[in-house]
Amino acid sequence: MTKSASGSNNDDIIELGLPVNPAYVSAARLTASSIANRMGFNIEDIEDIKAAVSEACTYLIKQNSQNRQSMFQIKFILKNKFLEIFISAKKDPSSTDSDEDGLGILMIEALMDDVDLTTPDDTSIQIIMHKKLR
Amino acid sequence: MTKSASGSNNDDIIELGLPVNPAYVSAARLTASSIANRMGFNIEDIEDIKAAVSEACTYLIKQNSQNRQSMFQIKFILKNKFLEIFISAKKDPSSTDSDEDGLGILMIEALMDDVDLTTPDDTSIQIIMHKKLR
Amino acid sequence: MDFKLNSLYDNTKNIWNITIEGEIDIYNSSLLKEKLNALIQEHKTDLHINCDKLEYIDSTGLGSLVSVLKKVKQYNGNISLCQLKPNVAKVFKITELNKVFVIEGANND
Amino acid sequence: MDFKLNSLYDNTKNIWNITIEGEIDIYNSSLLKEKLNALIQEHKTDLHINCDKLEYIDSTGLGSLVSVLKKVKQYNGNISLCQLKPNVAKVFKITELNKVFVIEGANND
Ligand SMILES: Nc1ncnc2c1ncn2[C@@H]1O[C@H](COP(=O)(O)OP(=O)(O)O)[C@@H](O)[C@H]1O
Ligand SMILES: Nc1ncnc2c1ncn2[C@@H]1O[C@H](COP(=O)(O)OP(=O)(O)O)[C@@H](O)[C@H]1O
Repeated sequence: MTKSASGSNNDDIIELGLPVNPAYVSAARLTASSIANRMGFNIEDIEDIKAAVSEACTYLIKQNSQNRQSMFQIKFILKNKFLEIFISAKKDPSSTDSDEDGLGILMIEALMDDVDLTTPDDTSIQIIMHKKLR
Repeated sequence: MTKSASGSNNDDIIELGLPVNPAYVSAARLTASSIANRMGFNIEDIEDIKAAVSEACTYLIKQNSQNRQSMFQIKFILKNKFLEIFISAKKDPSSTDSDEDGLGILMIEALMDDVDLTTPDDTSIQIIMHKKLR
Repeated sequence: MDFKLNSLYDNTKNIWNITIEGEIDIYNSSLLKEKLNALIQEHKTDLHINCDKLEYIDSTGLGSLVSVLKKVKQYNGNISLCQLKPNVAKVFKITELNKVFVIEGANND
Repeated sequence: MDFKLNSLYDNTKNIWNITIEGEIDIYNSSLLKEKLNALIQEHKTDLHINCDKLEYIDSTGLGSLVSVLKKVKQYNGNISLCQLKPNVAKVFKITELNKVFVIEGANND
């Protein structure tokens, strides 16, 4: 679906809430891939978006090992020329990055056009990423 | 993933919000299929759940033809022995079922173990469906 | 997640040989109807549809097929479908459309 | 959405021929490590991994492979991967792990 096919000038928004649990990362990945497909991204970009969403979820799971009851919030926003994705979850107050976690973030940076990791407050982390429609 | 693999006694809940737009029905279908897979359903049951979610979205789109800005809310709840799915959206006050819409509901009834169509109020419709884990 | 339709007119048998690949749902089922209607405008013959690579069809896709079948019946033609995947065969069965279309040979891969 | 690993020990060449199918992520990457470690306990040889049907691998899956490679290097062995799909080849490239593993032949289907 191209922007004009949606028949609207507003941004399309898709929201997904998932348990912070390794079992559901594949669901996040598949949903991301399906949305990117509909938004008209090419195959390589769809794979990039899929992998970036997966790595972001994995990163957040590692920062939140003590609390499997909490939820990811994933929000996909189709802007005029790019897809914006927000992924957030609670973090353990004590968590710190290990080397391996850095690999995931490095991959997201290579796969997406823009990535931002923020801690809105001491108890949560948000990853924001952009991918341009080409 | 079986219930015990989630490492918790609480129900796992997945929530998906999508624009009420035919372009996103495939995303709902794919997400449902991925979740059902993780919950340990067999291939035939996964296909049934996928088709039932798709038909429910399609039914709601047809009841909501005037308002493409509104959202579907889809909620998947893994209970002990079954998957419960809630799908709701706004409806047009004027909408009535056509014969063809009835086909979709008939299909959901054949595919799932239990289906309930409710109108919590005059402006929205909710479809609730169950599928037992075998 | 879209569908692809290939068609080849068989001169000697006077039939349309058609393959449909992918997924048909409310997003693209009207396109399916248009494409099939265009074929029967060109040659008023039977339609043989190979569904080997049809991964999914929903109630609106079935509606499109029924709509085309009505037109095909007008010239005493028929629509047959073969190589249906189990999930596709199932929707024809539960809607009893397996009694309306000619369904040949399953695909159990 | 899980993965399947098949392995066959080649007696004459003294190598493990392995195929991995499916998707590897944080849910199952520790299982990948366990399965490969079991193989090199049995025969301390090179691992040849065919990735023809590997649809996806994430950072934790790469971490598992690196962990196994460290053990393989201890006996002067190696791990080679062939027939990588474009998206899988890409994650090896962006992490520069294509310089650490032997990557042979692409899969551009
Ligand atoms: N944590 C979040 N989760 C989901 N959506 C968010 C989050 N933060 C911001 N957004 C959404 O992103 C959009 C832009 O956010 P914002 O950062 O305020 O934009 P800008 O910096 O462009 O003003 C808004 O529609 C908002 O709802
Ligand atoms: N419209 C809805 N959308 C999403 N979830 C819902 C909706 N209605 C009920 N639920 C959820 O379903 C669960 C059970 O709902 P309810 O109908 O109150 O259960 P019961 O009839 O078993 O008491 C609750 O967790 C509730 O959050």
